[in-house]
Amino acid sequence: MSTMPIATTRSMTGIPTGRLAVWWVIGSEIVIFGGLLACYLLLRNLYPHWGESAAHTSTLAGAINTFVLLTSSLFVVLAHHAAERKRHIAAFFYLWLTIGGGLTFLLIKAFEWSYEIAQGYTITANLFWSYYYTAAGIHASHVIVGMIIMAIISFDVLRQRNLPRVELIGIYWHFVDIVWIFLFPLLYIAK
Amino acid sequence: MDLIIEQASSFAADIDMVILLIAVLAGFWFFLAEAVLFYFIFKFRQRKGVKAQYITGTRKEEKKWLHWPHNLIIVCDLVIIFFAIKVWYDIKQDLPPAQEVVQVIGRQWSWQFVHPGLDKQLGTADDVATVDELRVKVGVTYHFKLESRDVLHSFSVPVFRLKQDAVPGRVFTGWFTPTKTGTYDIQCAEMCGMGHGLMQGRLVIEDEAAHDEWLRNKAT
Amino acid sequence: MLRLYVVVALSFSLPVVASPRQGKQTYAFCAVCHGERGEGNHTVGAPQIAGMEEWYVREQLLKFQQGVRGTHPEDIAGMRMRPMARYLQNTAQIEAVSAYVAALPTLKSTSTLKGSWVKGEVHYKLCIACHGADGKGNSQLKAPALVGRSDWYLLTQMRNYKAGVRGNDPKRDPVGMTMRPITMTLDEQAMIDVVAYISGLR
Amino acid sequence: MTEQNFWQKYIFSTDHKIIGMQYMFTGMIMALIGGYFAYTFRMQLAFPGTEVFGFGTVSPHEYNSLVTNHGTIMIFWVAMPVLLATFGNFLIPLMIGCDDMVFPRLNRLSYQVFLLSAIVLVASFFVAGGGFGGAWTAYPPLSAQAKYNMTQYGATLWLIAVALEFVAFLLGGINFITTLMNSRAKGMKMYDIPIVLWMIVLASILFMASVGPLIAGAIMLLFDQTLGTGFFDPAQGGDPILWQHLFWFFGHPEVYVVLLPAMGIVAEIITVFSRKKLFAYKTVLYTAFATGVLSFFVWAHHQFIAGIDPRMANVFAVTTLLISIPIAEMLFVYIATLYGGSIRLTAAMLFALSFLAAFLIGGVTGIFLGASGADIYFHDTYFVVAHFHYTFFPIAILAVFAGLYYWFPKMFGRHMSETLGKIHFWGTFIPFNLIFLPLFFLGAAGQHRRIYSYELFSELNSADFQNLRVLATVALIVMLIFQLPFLYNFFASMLRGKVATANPWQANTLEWAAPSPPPHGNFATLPEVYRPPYEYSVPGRESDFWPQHEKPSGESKA
Amino acid sequence: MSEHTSAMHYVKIWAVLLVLLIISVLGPMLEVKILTLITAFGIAVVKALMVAAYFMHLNIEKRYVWYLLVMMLLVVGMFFVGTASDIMKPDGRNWVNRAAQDLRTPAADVSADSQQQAPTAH
Repeated sequence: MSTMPIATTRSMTGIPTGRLAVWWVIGSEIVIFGGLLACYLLLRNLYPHWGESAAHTSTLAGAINTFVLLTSSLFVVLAHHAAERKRHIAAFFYLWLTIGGGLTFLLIKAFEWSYEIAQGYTITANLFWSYYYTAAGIHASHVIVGMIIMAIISFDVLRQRNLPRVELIGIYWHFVDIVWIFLFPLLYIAK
Repeated sequence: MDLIIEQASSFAADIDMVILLIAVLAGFWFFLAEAVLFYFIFKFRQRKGVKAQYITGTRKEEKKWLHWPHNLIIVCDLVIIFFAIKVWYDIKQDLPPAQEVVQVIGRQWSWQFVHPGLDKQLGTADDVATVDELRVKVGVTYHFKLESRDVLHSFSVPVFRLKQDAVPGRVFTGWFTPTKTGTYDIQCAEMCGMGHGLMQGRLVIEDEAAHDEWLRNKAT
Repeated sequence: MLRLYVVVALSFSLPVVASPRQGKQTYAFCAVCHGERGEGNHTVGAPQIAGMEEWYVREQLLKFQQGVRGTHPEDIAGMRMRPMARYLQNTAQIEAVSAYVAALPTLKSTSTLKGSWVKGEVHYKLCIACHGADGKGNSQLKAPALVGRSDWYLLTQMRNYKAGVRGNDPKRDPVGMTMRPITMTLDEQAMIDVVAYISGLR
Repeated sequence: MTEQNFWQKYIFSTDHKIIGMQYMFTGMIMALIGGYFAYTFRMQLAFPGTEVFGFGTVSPHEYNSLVTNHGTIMIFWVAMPVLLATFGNFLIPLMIGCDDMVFPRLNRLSYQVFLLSAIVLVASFFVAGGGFGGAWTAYPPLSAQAKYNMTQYGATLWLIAVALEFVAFLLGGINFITTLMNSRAKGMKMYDIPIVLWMIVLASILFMASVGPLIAGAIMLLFDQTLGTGFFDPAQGGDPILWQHLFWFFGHPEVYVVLLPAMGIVAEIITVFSRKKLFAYKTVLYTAFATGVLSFFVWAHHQFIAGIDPRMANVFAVTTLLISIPIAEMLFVYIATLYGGSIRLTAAMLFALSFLAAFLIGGVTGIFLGASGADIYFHDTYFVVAHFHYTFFPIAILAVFAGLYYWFPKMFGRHMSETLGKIHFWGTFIPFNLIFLPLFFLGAAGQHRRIYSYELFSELNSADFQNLRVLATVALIVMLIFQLPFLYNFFASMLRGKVATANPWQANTLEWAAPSPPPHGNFATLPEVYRPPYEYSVPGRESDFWPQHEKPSGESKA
Repeated sequence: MSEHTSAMHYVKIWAVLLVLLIISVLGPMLEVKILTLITAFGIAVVKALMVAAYFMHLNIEKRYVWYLLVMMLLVVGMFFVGTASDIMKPDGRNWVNRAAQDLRTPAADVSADSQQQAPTAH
């Protein structure tokens, strides 16, 4: 079962197959997040008073989370850097730093959300909060998926197998980071 | 079209004209293409000793067989676009001034109509509200204010060639001028739940005297 | 063409006569809102109908069909019922479904309103003449049983009578007309109380 | 290759051919369900209120559910899996000359998600309240709130099933695109790729680009249903029209997602059976690209009267009519390909030609609906129903049958019976026209869609109209009966049919270079490509075909 | 592919990104509408491009990956443009979104008003 088909090793485009597929995954994710954020923007323009609701979000928590994700992005690119030089121990170490970054992100998110829910700003409070939780929730689910895949890959890396996959998960992780870079001003900063 | 279903509004004939125009233009291409298709199937059926020709379709004199129909279709399309948008503009976009206004409210699963009373003003005490029955005067230009109370409905009067969805939270304005008296169907054209297929209204077009008589009866 | 129609129609359809089987089949239409056991569904405004008297079901269906009920703009649930009733096209279907509903075992209605049972008993004196002290109704007087009906439904109908939404057509609904003056004497709280009293009747 | 047991070989296989078969058989089962639904509600329309054989009386609630799920099943669980996934999975590796898809396990996962979605959908018919009945477009607030649609669980399960199906096809699509881009045989350049592969991959790209907003929308609608949020509830500031945009932004490209593979299949078949080179290969590609791009600009013609701004409708009317140009040109190319050919009317070719003939009707009637002025009248009438059946039926049924008859020898190594195939063809094509031609007329007479019974509508309740409805229903039953020869032919030929050689149709493309049926790994030695795919009847050559993988023998062609 | 770049290179990019982040947080505190938009969204775009170019290595990736990603963004843009005339405005030619108009009046802000003011940080 584990023998790789010859098809996978071919590369007519000059991009390795795995990376090409990841680009297409990201392409399809762009339209998913793009569609959601387009809806949000349309209604945000219709309802200027959403700014009052947005004022209740914690810019500080959002900023810290941006920092955490940017830093984890740095770690994953360093992991890729190490993997390319076959320094698998370093790559493993950086991957787990990245996962730690993801965990920190989720923890901050959890505190932030529980505080907001305790304040009465639940997903049904009004439409702004619905979008807030939905957009951030879909993003958080991507963070979780990325962490799981990264954990699986990290053990492969430790056994010096599938080192190119570090780059693939890295690209995905950067994309998740970029989504957050846009969510942060949309949901937190714009009042 | 008017052979299948009556025309009872001022713009019904315009819509039928567009339909006829498309039927002629598109029908021409349709029959031409089908005729060529079947002729080719017949003409170039397999015969002993006759080998197929080698045509790449990349030389100029071959491509003209694509280019000419292509350009002609663009012309036909432009003609259709022009007339379609003109009719659309007259019916949906640019409303003539109203002589009277009726309110149409869609509900699961009935139509409610609010007619102006004898004072011809909507929103006064003598308004007449009915369910599943719309009464209008022939020859009078009406605006209708279309609303929905729950889900999407679509106010459709086939004899008027008129259709407009009702969306909860929104009010749509449209117009019609009845041109002949009679009793016709009003249908709901947007899936609105279990009773959608049974959501039927009646449209009564009558002359002014009969309409006023009906209003007077309702008032007492 | 016509012959084909007849042949196919015969092979796929059953003769149209009232039968228990037809009642059950027809009731499948009703069950979507009123429930398999006739228990009703408050969210869609469908009252509990299990065990309703056969004559009453038949009359109300006919009233819905003829537009005596369910044509007032304020009667939202009635307007949902009307197209459904109109779909029953022959008397056999109406007979069958009325019998089926009447044969459904009566259910205890759950109470959704808080009213004073004691005050309700006072007001209920108005109702006794027709609906009986036990609330079992009187078919001679065309007064339906009140026990076993949903309390929110009873309240809505009393409000409807009072506001002229139901029973304001002297020609086609003389029976409904008799309810109107009685409900006129009750205010909102009194109606809730009397419904509470009815819910307590066995 | 190690010996595999039944489960490894057929159920949890990673082989692209087996996965293609799995999609095909799942699609066939779903098609039977969808056909049964069609039969049931057509019977109700022809003989309102009577007991339908095999179902019982149809209540309005059940009727809506049947109509909704017929549409959903036929598009998402029949057309998509059979056209995209079956032919895509089966053909892509074979036609580009490699041993498998690039991600075999992702491929298996894609099918498993798809199977799960089908199971969820079927389960939704049996929960309390019954299957979802708010039309396949699922417009809120009807679809969002149980107090309106009365199918609390059915609506949610339906939505989850559709969302899972999208995920399955995203996974599959990534696989298709990557495989075609990266794993072509040596020497196969851009313009050496068979049209059908171009079409399947273009369709996958279209699907991927258009489905995103709807996936986001589906999550929003799911929250509306289950959590009580107000994304599409006007009372809370949401907007029902937003869903319509989200839906049709996907819904219209979706038409081309299934159309393009069907066009591709037909291109393969008419070139082989008329022994002709495809007329203007590049033009077909350009028109396909143009269709794909334009399909993102036309979606709101589904909403002309749904409450969009009338000024915006003008823009969409223009783009909609423009999209007729590439489609018409594509059909002209196919007809021109027949010119000067030597046409063999096999069952596959009959289906392919009937696709052209029938799709022309579908295309032409679309102009009535795209022209905004005429659409005011035709919108949501049976004219629309007849129109899209004249597009979807050729796409999902005629083209699929053409493909099955054509590739059956490659799939199973045996031939199907041509006689039964021709019986099946005429028994499908003639009743198909008899079903839907009357519906054009009824639609023009103002008969609306999704109506449970026309007995309440005095204008539509005439005996003549009722006869037309009966005619359509009877034709449907005849057509369903004529699928029995096909099913017999299909399964009997699989076991006992005439054994097929590697290249029974004398075709050029690479899949015919592999043995029939191809073993795991497909080719003994992976082929190389020397020429474009449609070099039939090249002058100066003895045989009238010239396979892509045949080494040039020194002599130069003219 | 990034053999010639050292780890320090990535750290530098990261430092620039952090500076941008701080600006985007501080920008809105000036309470100037235009400045908020520029600092918040302009910097978001710059940050995204930097991450894409240097961390995802799009700067040395094949050209058509850019085309692919930009195509997807254009598709979203098309959706936004086609939808805007209906959703983004409370009224239009011959229609009024009355529900939206009601909500746009400040008094109708559903829940937040009844709540006490939440602090912006915790």
